[in-house]
Amino acid sequence: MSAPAAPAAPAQAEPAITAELVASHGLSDEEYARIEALLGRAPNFTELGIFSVMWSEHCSYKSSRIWLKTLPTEAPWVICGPGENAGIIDIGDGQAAVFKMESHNHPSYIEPYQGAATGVGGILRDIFTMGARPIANMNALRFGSPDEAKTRHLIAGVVAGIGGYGNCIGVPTVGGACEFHAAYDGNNLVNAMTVGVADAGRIFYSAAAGVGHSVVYAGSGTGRDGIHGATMASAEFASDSEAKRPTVQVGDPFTEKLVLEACLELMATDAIEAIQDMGAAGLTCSSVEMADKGGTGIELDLDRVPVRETDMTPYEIMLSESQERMLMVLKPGREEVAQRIFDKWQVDSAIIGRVTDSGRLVLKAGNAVVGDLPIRPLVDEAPVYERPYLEPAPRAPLAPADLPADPPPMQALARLVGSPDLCSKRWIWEQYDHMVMTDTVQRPGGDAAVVRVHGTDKRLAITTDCTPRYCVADPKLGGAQAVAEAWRNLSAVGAKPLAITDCLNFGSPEHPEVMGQFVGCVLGMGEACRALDFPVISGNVSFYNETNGHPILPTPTIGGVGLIAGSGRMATLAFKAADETVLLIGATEGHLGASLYLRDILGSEAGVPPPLDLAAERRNGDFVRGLIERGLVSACHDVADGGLLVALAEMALATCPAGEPIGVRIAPPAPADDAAPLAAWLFGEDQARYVVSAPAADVPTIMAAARAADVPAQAIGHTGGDALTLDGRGAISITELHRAHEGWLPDYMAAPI
Amino acid sequence: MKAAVVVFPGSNCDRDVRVALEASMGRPPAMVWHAESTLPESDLIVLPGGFSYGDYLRSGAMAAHAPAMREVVARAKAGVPVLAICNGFQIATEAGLLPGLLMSNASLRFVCKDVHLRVEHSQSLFTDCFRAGQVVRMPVAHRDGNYFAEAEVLDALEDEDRIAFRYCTPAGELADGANPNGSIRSIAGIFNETRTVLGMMPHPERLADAELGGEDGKTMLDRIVAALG
Amino acid sequence: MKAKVHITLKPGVLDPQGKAIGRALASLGFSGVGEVRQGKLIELDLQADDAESARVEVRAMCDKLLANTVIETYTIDLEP
Amino acid sequence: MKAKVHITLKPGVLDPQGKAIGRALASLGFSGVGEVRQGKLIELDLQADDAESARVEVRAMCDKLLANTVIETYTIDLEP
Ligand SMILES: Nc1ncnc2c1ncn2[C@@H]1O[C@H](COP(=O)(O)OP(=O)(O)O)[C@@H](O)[C@H]1O
Ligand SMILES: [Mg+2]
Repeated sequence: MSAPAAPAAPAQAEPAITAELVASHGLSDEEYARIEALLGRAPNFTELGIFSVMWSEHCSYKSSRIWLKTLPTEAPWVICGPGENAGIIDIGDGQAAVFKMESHNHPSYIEPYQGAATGVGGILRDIFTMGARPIANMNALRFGSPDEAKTRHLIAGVVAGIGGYGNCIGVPTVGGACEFHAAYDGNNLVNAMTVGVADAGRIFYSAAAGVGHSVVYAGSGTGRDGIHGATMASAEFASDSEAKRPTVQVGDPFTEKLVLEACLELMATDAIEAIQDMGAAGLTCSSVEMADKGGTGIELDLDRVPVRETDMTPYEIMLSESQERMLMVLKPGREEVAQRIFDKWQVDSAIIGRVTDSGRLVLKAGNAVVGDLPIRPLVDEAPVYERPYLEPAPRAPLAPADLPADPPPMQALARLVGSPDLCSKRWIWEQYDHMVMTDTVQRPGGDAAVVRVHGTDKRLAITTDCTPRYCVADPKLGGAQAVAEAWRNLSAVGAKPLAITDCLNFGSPEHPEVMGQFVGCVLGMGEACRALDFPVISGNVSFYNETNGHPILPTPTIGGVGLIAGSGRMATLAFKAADETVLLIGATEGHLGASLYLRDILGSEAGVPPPLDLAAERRNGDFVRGLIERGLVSACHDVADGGLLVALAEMALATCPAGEPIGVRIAPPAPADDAAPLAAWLFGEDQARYVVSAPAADVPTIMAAARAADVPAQAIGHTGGDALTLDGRGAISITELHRAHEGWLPDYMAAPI
Repeated sequence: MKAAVVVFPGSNCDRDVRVALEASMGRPPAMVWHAESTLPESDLIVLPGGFSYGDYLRSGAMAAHAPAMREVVARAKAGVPVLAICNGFQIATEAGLLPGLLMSNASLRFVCKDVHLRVEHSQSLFTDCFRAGQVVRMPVAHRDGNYFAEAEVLDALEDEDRIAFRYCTPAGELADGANPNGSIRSIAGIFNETRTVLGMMPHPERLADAELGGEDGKTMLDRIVAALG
Repeated sequence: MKAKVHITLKPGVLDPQGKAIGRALASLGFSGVGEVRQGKLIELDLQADDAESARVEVRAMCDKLLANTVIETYTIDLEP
Repeated sequence: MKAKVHITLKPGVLDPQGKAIGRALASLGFSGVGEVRQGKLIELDLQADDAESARVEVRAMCDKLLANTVIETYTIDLEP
């Protein structure tokens, strides 16, 4: 078969294809040679641009693909796993939950407000593209050291941007995470997750079918913004990255709200054959993926694409990352219905092409063909790299002798709850509308957010988790722990964990150490997902989070979703009454390695993270969920960062907003010869543990059930009083802890930016 | 009793208020698209919260010119009760139904949280479920909720008992720390001259369901519905 | 023709944005900054070709939509 | 001395507000309005008495705080 004739040169003069031009598109010599071989000729400028974005790390997953394939993606309740705009699970009664997480790290560093805002806009589109109404947003944030000059500016902008977009569109932002570490200086992370609900029988996919059917563009006009956003997300920052600034996009949440309502209304009419949002790499990626999935071709008339700037070239139109745009294939004869609905919502739309059977992407402008590429190679022949990787050398366990003397526990506790990582993030979530849609039944501040599935008595629990200090110490364990912690947080509110999405944030995959972290984390995640029946149904990889050779901590953020159905009972972490028994579920050996206490109080990041026993994890979590379902516990909280004492403090602190705080008194274990030091019992981060409170009368039932389930459980104290008291070791007032806990972030942000 | 909720491009609490009203009324209110130039027969008109036109230019400014608003203003003049919540309040001031306007929060940040409100005047369709001086709890969620009017206007509002709610501490005291947005004289809601139009920044529909953490909003909506038959 | 509309708050009207900017400037070490006021600048491309009718038109836009004359005043600059 | 800072979006940067205003004007019956862009106008009272140093100072304020130079540009007018 001979290659088709090369397309005509477009009206405007275009740069000649030179080695420099190829390199500036982020393509290696081998990659370019491969393109020429595939085409049987040299690409023109537009075609080169298209290859460069399709083959970028961001779109092609060329460094991560072979490893992502190892993750488990199936379960009986999974309707759609990775590969579509978002993953889908069955939540019963003919309903489905649709969710995904995305990173917008690089744009958020360059322009925090707009970068974060457009990140939210993008993930929302991924959800409603599938026919789901978005019902909750989450955001997982990591910033550099609070002492770094730029950190405050980044926090202010990112938080305002996430709120600015989500609040305007009217989807509640119900939770997230926000932590700090100097490794994120210059590379903050903004991971945004959206959960939507759809009719399981009315889900929309992206495979373009139906030769001759109209390809319709809807939404904002195309401008020159964001050109090469995808390649920017595929290159590490050099100190001159400020020069890349013009690629920033501005979000328009008002338009997105109209596009959202128009799309959902159109979807209800059965006019849509296939639909896809225009995200990274814009019109290129959306049209190529639609045609590839459908095994068809697409012909686009670029003169008909709505543009908002004059003299846009085919290259610019194809590569623009302007926001709030959708691409769809209509069923025959439905063009008018679509037009009417888009007009009602004041959304611009245009028929810009048609589906063909050629297997090619054909671009026309000014009556000439300006690009003509085979679809399959753009996707399937994208390079796949088996990057060399180095497993990190195992760390030495912490020897007790290495530890400096412990400060008094109450003093350490006050410092911990008022530290950047553990302090209340109220300053953030009060800037997010977390109540709109009036289904938020657990607001931010708990282990997982809980939202009702509108009009039913089912609820979805949602959490995001990751402990990067474990991931850097032991990637495999860290990856597994992130999954286990998400599972645990869902169990702690009484939800049955169903599936996860992820956002894998790492440095440059071209560095074997970083690649080793990536491989370890993914393998660990897979292991935990299998052990916990908690498959991965969507996700995203963000590499090149490093500046001048300093990578971020490996940060595989996990977004977990669970379901509360049946009994409908859920738990919250606030103590409910005085004189209840406080129980610790799970085994405690006292692991301080890589703990927050060690880092923030003793000043060391050494040691190995606590071991993870996935069978115990499952046993303990199932047990706790059972207690909640039976209505046996009045409060429940998992034990995580900061260990037992911090968990107890958080349960007492959560009582403050309601009025008089409820304190707690516990008895530390009697010192035995071989027992861990007290600090290890109080602050160690042993996994698979929960604290619950229950009326004394129910304790025998709980203990018996624990014995039957082979789950360690011990009564450690009682609720009551206005302090956290450690028998024989002092007490601290809850009001004082509250001040420390609530104070840090607002005080920090009050300083000039 | 019949109610109508006007929906503008960018409204996003229209469904919330519909759900809460339906719970009180036993049947759904009519949802009226902003482009309609006639309103159905209604005993109550609600302007819901959200971000009409993205809050671009000035919040409420563009929605105030919607065809449906001409009709709302005419009905309000004729005595039909209008409940304007959050963005609805902003629209009502821009449309001249209520005096003053809502500026950026003093913090310049969006704020979403439960606040305490002191009921300033209970002799109205909207507030007679409460006692004057009673403290109730409702959420706010806005970036432009900082009420402003000139001194003469404020004095007149006070003299005529047209201040419906003020932000306060749980104990009912006025304090800077209890004012979430810097509103002048801690104003959270005001009436028109006949107390048939109420504009308020807090969202009664968000605490109209025990599972959401409170029912002060339900008390209010139930009473309005009962009074209107 | 191009019209530039400057919209500013009337004197006496509280300006939270201006106040916040003033505070931020002071805390950044810019001393000697007195009052700060923030207004809007709206630029319009017009098809009108005579300045007089353009001005009338833009004034109408301001009164109807662009400015809230309860608290704002405006000035119009026309550029050919 | 008084400084007026005009802050506008760089050409090519999407202006959602301007777009919405343009549509609203059209639906209010103002025809013939082309592109609409919305910017900011910041007025500062300054203690400086020589224009040159005032300009340097205000430029620093713009770069540091008033303008977001990633997407905005500014011009400064000084009035005695
Ligand atoms: N960026 C954020 N946005 C909204 N909520 C947040 C954010 N960061 C933290 N939170 C909330 O603060 C609470 C504590 O967060 P975290 O310590 O990460 O919880 P956990 O340890 O249970 O995973 C959670 O309810 C979380 O949703
Ligand atoms: Mg937790």
